[in-house]
Amino acid sequence: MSDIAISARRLSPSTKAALGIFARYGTIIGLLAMIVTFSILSPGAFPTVGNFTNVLNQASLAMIIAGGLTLAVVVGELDLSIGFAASLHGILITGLVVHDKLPIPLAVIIVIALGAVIGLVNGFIVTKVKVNSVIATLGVGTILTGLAFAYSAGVPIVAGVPEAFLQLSLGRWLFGIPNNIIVMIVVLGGLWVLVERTPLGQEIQAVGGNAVAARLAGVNVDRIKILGFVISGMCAALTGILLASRLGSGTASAADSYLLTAFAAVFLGSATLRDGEFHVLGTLVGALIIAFGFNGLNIFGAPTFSQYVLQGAILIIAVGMASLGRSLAER
Amino acid sequence: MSDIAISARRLSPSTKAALGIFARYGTIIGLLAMIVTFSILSPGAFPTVGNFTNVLNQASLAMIIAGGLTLAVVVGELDLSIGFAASLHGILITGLVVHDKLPIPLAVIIVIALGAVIGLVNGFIVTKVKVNSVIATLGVGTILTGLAFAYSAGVPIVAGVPEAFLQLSLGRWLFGIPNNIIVMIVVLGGLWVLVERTPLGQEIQAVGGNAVAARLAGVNVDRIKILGFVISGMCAALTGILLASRLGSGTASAADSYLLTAFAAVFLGSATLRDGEFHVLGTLVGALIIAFGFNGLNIFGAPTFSQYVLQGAILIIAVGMASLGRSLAER
Amino acid sequence: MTTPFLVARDIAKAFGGTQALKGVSLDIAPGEIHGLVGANGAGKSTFIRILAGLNHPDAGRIELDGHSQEIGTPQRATELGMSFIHQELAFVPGMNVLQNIMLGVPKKTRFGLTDWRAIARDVAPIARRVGISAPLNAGVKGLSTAEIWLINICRALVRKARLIVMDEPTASLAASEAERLFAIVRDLSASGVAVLYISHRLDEILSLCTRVSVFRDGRSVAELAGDTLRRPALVEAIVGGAIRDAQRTAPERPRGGVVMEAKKLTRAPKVLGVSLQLHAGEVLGIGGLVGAGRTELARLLFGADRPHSGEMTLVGRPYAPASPAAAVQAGLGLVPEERRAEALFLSKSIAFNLGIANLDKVVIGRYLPLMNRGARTSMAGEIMRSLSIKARSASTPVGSLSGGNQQKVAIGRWLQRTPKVLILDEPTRGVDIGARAEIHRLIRQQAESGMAVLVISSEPDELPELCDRVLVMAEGRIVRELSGAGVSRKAIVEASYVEPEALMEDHLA
Amino acid sequence: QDKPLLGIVSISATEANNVRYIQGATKAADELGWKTNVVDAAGSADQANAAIQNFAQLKAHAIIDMVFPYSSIGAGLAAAGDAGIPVVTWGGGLGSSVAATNGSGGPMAIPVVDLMVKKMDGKGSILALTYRTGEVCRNREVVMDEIVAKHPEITVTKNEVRIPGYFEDGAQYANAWLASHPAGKENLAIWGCWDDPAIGAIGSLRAQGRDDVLVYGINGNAQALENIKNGFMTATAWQDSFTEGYNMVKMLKDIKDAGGAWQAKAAEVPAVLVTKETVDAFLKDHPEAIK
Ligand SMILES: Nc1ncnc2c1ncn2[C@@H]1O[C@H](COP(=O)(O)OP(=O)(O)OP(=O)(O)O)[C@@H](O)[C@H]1O
Ligand SMILES: Nc1ncnc2c1ncn2[C@@H]1O[C@H](COP(=O)(O)OP(=O)(O)OP(=O)(O)O)[C@@H](O)[C@H]1O
Ligand SMILES: [Mg+2]
Ligand SMILES: [Mg+2]
Repeated sequence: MSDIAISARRLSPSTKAALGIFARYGTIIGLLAMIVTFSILSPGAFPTVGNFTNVLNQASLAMIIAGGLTLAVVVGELDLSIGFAASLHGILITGLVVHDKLPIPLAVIIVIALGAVIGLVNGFIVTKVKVNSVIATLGVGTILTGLAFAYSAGVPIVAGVPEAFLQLSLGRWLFGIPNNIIVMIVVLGGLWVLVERTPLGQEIQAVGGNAVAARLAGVNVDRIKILGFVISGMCAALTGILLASRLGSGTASAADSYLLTAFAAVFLGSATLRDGEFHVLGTLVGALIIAFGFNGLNIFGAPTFSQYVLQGAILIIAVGMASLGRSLAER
Repeated sequence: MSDIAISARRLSPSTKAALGIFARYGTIIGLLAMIVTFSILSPGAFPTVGNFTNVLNQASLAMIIAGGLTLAVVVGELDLSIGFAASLHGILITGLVVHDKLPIPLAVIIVIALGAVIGLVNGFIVTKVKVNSVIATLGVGTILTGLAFAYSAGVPIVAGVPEAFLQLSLGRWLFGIPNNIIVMIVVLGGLWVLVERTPLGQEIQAVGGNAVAARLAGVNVDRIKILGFVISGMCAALTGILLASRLGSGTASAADSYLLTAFAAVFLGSATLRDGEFHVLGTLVGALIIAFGFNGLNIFGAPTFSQYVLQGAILIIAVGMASLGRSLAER
Repeated sequence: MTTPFLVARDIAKAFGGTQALKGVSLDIAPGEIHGLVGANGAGKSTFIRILAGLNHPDAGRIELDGHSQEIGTPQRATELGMSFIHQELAFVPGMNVLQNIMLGVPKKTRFGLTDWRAIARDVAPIARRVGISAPLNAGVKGLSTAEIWLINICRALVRKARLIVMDEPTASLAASEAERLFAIVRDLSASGVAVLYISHRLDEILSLCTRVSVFRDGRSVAELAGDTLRRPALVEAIVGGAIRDAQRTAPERPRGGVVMEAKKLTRAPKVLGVSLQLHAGEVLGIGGLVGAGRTELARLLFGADRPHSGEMTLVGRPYAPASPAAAVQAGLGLVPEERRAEALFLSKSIAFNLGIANLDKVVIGRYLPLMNRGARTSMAGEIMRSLSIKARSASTPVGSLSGGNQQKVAIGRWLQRTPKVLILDEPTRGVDIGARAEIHRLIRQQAESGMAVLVISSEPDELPELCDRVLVMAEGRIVRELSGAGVSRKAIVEASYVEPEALMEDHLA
Repeated sequence: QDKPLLGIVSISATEANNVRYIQGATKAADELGWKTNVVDAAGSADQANAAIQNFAQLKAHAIIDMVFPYSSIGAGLAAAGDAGIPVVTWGGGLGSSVAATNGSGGPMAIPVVDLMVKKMDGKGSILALTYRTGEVCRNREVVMDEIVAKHPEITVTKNEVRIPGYFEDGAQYANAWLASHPAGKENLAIWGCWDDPAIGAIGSLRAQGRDDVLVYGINGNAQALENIKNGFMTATAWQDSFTEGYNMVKMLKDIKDAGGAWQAKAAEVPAVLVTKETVDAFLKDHPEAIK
């Protein structure tokens, strides 16, 4: 019996190589398999340029906020304030544009600066007051919800939103590509270059990989962590702005649900290419899986309950393939 | 100038000892300070036996689910499925009692067993398929939401809920103490004994402390992790049952919001007594801070928006006191 | 004498109730190789951490180039021209060799992007000189502890510091790697760089250093140089009295029956067809170079990894542990090589760490699965006494112990269990001479009472001192067996370098 | 692909009223030979926009937006408009390119609030559980404010509940409010801008054994009706969301037929006030209300 057990453990090199590919590209293969499946199920509606553009457009906001969150988790912290922050930013930008009649570019800059400040506050509480990041950012998020209420009395700001503001998100200023997609590509591309290709990015990765080692090696760990929060905060602000523009209104708690989506994308992504590490490219893949999953199930017209079941299954299977491949290959 | 800097860093031993007390008891001191403050602000309404009983009664459900979550985080994993699971359990128990006319004790046992099974599934996906627990439990939670839909077709189960079922949560079967409180004390007490006073609990703590070392010390790490998820799942089931009894109905997504509350309690608690470690007593303190904070602010009559702001501040301050004390004492 | 680069005066530091440093002083001149020795817990690492800006002194003064300095942060320490190789290894598992070498070091850029090519060009010669054999773009995940040490050393060199502090750099290095390091240290010294060198290996200290400071219980108790710098004086200063140097005491004893046997155990590429027999009452050593596959072999025996082929027996019965838990159940114990990562629960108490492998002993009753905390505390107390673990009480977190005392906790865990087979992977790494003798005595004592002990060590002197029989491994194979009078440092070192293929044929012939 | 597709985007496909509306809409769609597809946006306006865009991609025949105010589905309306697909709302108001609406729900609050004020004799304290982010709830709050403003001896404490979390919030706010409003001092009432927060508050009242507080909800979901039967709730206004859904889909056919000539309009179905006295008769007329 034990002999069988042992022989079953021996995988041929070619099997191992195949499993290794799964380990690296499991989530990407999952994404492609899902796209193929939906294309077969709904050949007319799913695999069209229009629909893919539509999915990317929809997913752009979640991708931007998830890209920011990636920076926070890369430095080893969680940022639970992003959804609440984005909601506040959405109200604020609408208020600044509608009530205070600020020029849109100025309003955008103010709100993104506020996002940076919120990140700074998060980072300060985590690194200097040494509060666990879950509590710190949940606390800050709760405070931001209160501020959003205070600013708007809970009532959405709707009337008088100028068309130019709506065009931020609805417009297609370049080659007919929706603005959201362009902004997303610029932001995620920028983050990727920052993390993967600059000296600062090396410090960011080091802090996340092993904060103690980074500190011993002379990296200013606190500064890097604060930076992670600031970037996360700025991306949340950008998402809030684009969401307000897309919705045409500033509504308290409109963006709260991005929190869970962003987390799902980031953690899904961590199973891509590199085992268990967070990185920008992975987050992009994770967000795509979620977006195409939602869209494909919608278009196929699965009943509501099975949409949930399938969405959940997609998450687990996408990561499970990669993880199983890895652990079998390493036996 | 540098001399001043030096002297500012050097704290006398007695200051250090005082700070050490803050480090250990910071959150508890925070809880007491908060209770005293509210008692002064609302002397007639806040510090009464009736109100304290109500707060405890109300908080019991969150405490039970948070107690279960504590076990999952003690073994080093996150369980994001608990809120969704509790919603499903609430629908299911109502269905079993109302539609299938099962005796209540049997229905309770079935549902708690299902909770254990869900925990088993979570644990299996995390330890054997090696999917990150964030994704695994989010995926399972999403699937559970779908199942709740499928079972109830989204319609709350209301009609014909027997009074005996309502009495599970509303009754006061012992010395006039609300049942919820008694169940909560039994569950949290049991968990405390398990984790702190049994050999199994030592293994549980070991796995959370350093899984590699635990494995090499002869602990069956996977089994212990699965156990953590199972306990978390069972506590979620219990919460779902009590919530359905309290509401008198089974409603999809009724318990979803417990997820965030439970996390806040668990992470708040991790700053109590032991630095950054999760433990049952800490979770209890964390849940009390949240419950009394909410109640006190309300009784004092703070407007909704400032309630959020103050709630957020309470979270951060309670942990911040402990953490700052610790880091100053250790300089 | 030239003006000192570094002067430290009356540095004191307390952690909670532990007074780690009670006032130590030390100065180092440019180009000097300054030794720092002391028993486990004497405060050496704490002093280094203060110099590195990781801890802040409660009292005392630090001068660099004659200017009083407040170091404050690790960044400041670097700016001031100091570079550190700490006792705890600093590396990021997800990064490659080059990235790890450049951790925290300013990097060349092109258009704002890291210019890895240029960096690699600069680093490659230094890496070669240090003896890093892995390609610079290889991941560090599969590397041995020794190679990671070399990375840390390389980092210190790349920084071009004026003072390099090395906290037990040779603890994880094999003889040849250590020799290379000594050459580098001498080079550095010749080029005017000061080196502060901490070690428990007095031979190294004596051959390298021109001046040696001795710490004892948080005080500087002696500074030896020139004629006074002799081994007996050093030992006396360290322990505060004379100590009998551990010697080979193993008498030729009749050994018991075979407890454990492995036949053709293979897990490619690290372990290739290893067969061995382990007898009751013997201490069997496994020698060889770092990377020979000894740790992997231990992991196979202990069920931490599974063999691809081969068989094992334990007291005559087939033995194929599916997990370490099964191995422990079957009567094995393992003290792993990397104590912090693989053996210890740093945030937990000493009692917890000792109790975790002895849970059946600290339970109130068979049918009452509650812990007997009294029993646990007294058990912990007993082990702490017998290993002289230096700590305030059994409830002290292990993470706050000095390195050597942590190692004792990792060993102590198994002593109460009296396993049939105890495997120790580098048991005295980082342990002071006094404690080392104690650990050796304990190992012998356990063997005499019938336990079978397997000791892996890279320290050439340790196995002859300790073992009845030694197997030498090279490149995954056992290349020689030495026993009785044949066990010597020279024989082990020789065998380590033998071509394994050639030897295999020898064996068959 | 052959049958015309009716896309429904719900704010919460598990909320009782939403479910009844979907049932009504599905019935009408079946009769018309259309097929339906429901997407649960789980409270997220952004999801709702995405779902509407997806339906536009699918060239749906018509789209129903449930509860998300027209002001928060800008991108969805734009996409549907480009594809020439009519969008109607339930409780989302009439505006932008919305073709029709019902279930706007503000006026439904009038009979309930009138009854509440009457039973209080125009004096005492009210705990109002509000949800301003929702258009419907906000309208109801305005109605309540206007009526209560005429009675200066009534003090109102307002608390915002969250979605999800409304049961728990309702209970906790009730707890705190009850602590400072002991029994026997004055007339007390709890008012939910819809039933569920009020039901959360009832749990709290029962746990404390307080029967001096009258509880009012709106929507008349099954659980509220059950509570009225058992005497724990005083009154609710039953919104016939099934009929609303049914009528709306029938109207969608007209909208499609009229094409460009269609004039946007509201088509409300009147609500029914249900109290302890009327609940039995009401259930006889509408047995489906409690199914
Ligand atoms: N963070 C800490 N908290 C509490 N006590 C500490 C801490 N760090 C060190 N100590 C204590 O300070 C003393 C000195 O420890 P240190 O690590 O400096 O010794 P060492 O001389 O380097 O010993 P070794 O040779 O074993 O490495 C020890 O008693 C240790 O327990
Ligand atoms: N499964 C594993 N996972 C992680 N690290 C491992 C594993 N197996 C071995 N190692 C590490 O790889 C390194 C090389 O191990 P190997 O067995 O090849 O060398 P060795 O002969 O034990 O050398 P040493 O003298 O360092 O003990 C060791 O540092 C060991 O800790
Ligand atoms: Mg040391
Ligand atoms: Mg080894």
